[in-house]
Amino acid sequence: MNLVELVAAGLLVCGLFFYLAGTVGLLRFPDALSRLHALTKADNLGLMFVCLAAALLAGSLRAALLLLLVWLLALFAATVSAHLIAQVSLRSQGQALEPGDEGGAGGPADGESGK
Amino acid sequence: MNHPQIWMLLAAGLFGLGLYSLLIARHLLRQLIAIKIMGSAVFLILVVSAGLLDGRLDGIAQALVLTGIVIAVAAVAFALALVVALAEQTGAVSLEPEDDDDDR
Amino acid sequence: MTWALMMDVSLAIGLLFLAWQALIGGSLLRGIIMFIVFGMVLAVAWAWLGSPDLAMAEAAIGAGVTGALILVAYWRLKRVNAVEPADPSPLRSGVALVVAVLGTGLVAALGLASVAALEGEPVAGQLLNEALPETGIGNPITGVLIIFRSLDTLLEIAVVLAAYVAARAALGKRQVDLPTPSRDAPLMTALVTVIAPLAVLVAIYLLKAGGQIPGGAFQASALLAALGVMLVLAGRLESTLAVSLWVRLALIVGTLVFCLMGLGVMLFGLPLLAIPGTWAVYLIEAAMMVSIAITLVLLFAGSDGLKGVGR
Amino acid sequence: MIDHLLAAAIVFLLANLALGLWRIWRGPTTADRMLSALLFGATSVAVLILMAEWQAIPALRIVALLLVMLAAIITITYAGISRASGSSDQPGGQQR
Repeated sequence: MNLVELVAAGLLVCGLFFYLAGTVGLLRFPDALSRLHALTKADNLGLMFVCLAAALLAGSLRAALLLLLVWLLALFAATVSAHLIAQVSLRSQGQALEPGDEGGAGGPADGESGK
Repeated sequence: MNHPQIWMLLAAGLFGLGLYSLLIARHLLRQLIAIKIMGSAVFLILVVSAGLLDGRLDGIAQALVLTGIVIAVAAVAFALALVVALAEQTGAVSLEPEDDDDDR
Repeated sequence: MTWALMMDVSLAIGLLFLAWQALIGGSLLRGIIMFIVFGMVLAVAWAWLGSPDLAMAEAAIGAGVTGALILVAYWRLKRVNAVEPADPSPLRSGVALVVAVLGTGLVAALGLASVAALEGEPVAGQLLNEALPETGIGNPITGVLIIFRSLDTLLEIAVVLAAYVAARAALGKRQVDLPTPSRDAPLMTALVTVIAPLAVLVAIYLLKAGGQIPGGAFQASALLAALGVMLVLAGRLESTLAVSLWVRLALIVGTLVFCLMGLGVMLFGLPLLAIPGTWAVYLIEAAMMVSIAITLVLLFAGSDGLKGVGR
Repeated sequence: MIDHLLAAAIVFLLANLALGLWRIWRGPTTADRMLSALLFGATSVAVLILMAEWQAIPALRIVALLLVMLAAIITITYAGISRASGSSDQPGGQQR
């Protein structure tokens, strides 16, 4: 195992650690907003380390740029997604906006929290 | 794909699950998802049964499945249009009468 | 236990679990989300099986566009307050279980038998690999789609077009509403500004690269269709009933170019649907990409046309 | 050596996904389920990137790029639906 591979391995392990942290947050945190917070941040950091490791292993500028693009896009998409999901979550925390919307559909029962 | 048997068993399992759900589900959307999953099982069988050539998947099977994926989405869109039209005109999302369950 | 076996087993178990969750029990919305996740994992499975082409198509169409279609249909059904059907009777479940078990057994037996029968190299694939270098196309899948099985592909885009016509007929001449509410979300504009040009760029790259490496018209159109769906949902494209000549032309250009090319070569003494050169492959692929993408977006929007919306 | 590490990392990420499944299964709100779809997007991307190195198939990087866009599209659709229908969650979907 040469030096580059060693560095890549280290980065990879870092990345996996952040993925694990994100999942632990997803499972353990008490409400949707904190879970959102844990997941979107930790996972994107993990993805950065994974991309760095893969770019080192690939060893070509072209691949590295593509991986950079993937990471930036993921970061961006996660930002917007987190924002939208937070909006949805906040809204459903308050009162139901249009009560008429629910009952008739026969209760697809999204919130079977008792399950 | 070192173990094609595993993928064949997976395809059989997906097919069986889809078939079961297709038969018992009454909501048309659920039945549609069941058909889609059965379709995925068929795609898996098609690709895996074609075998490997120099360690790569058979190009012909891949091309057929690629065609199949695109046709499947068009068919799903058409089916959804029918479901929505049905619901708007009759208020039902099932093809069966509401009252008599046990007559078939 | 090797890594490869572990990958096979974990992907298989994951897919079975997701399919089970998508189909049986729970609320319908949860089932739909599980089905979308199933599509994502299936894309990873295709990648693992060694087919980037199928992984691309599955990610963009199998999970993305199909998922968005089913979610929007669910929303429309909720809006018309459709009556949800009751649970099936136990008798029926029993019969279905027997049928499903028999079906599973039959498929498993056939599948395992076909794997066991795979002794030598696949003949068709062998022939394909021998014939491919003459065509100047390096990607065997593009070769099959456009050159060797061109009639299949032609009929396939005709089927997609027919599905659009049929869906329009089913919904009638009226505006179908879409959930397009996230237009004022502050970050949405930024997302669209970044993703839209990038998606077009990647689609063109896929189209061009598809001659030699994984990629091609179907994958490119899948990506463009997914982009179109996003633009509709972000409120950047609005469905309209006004018929535009350009949209109509874009709908049929794939079929049209394919047919004209297929017939035109007969004037030069070539057989029906022969491909005169690699330029023709790229021409047909480009036309197909435009047609399939616009057809899928219009199927999603349930409309006759699309118009851009200013900010 | 590095091949083994890559393979182990991929299997680890898949196991990570399996844990995330629990949250979709459990809910309790639909937002949680979408959150897990986000997790699936982020993790599958990493799996594909690592697989591109392990199996030496560079095209898988493009697949990863497509998957990133796809996850964003699904979230936008979902957010649109739950917003346009007022509340997608039943009253029971409120959290503590």
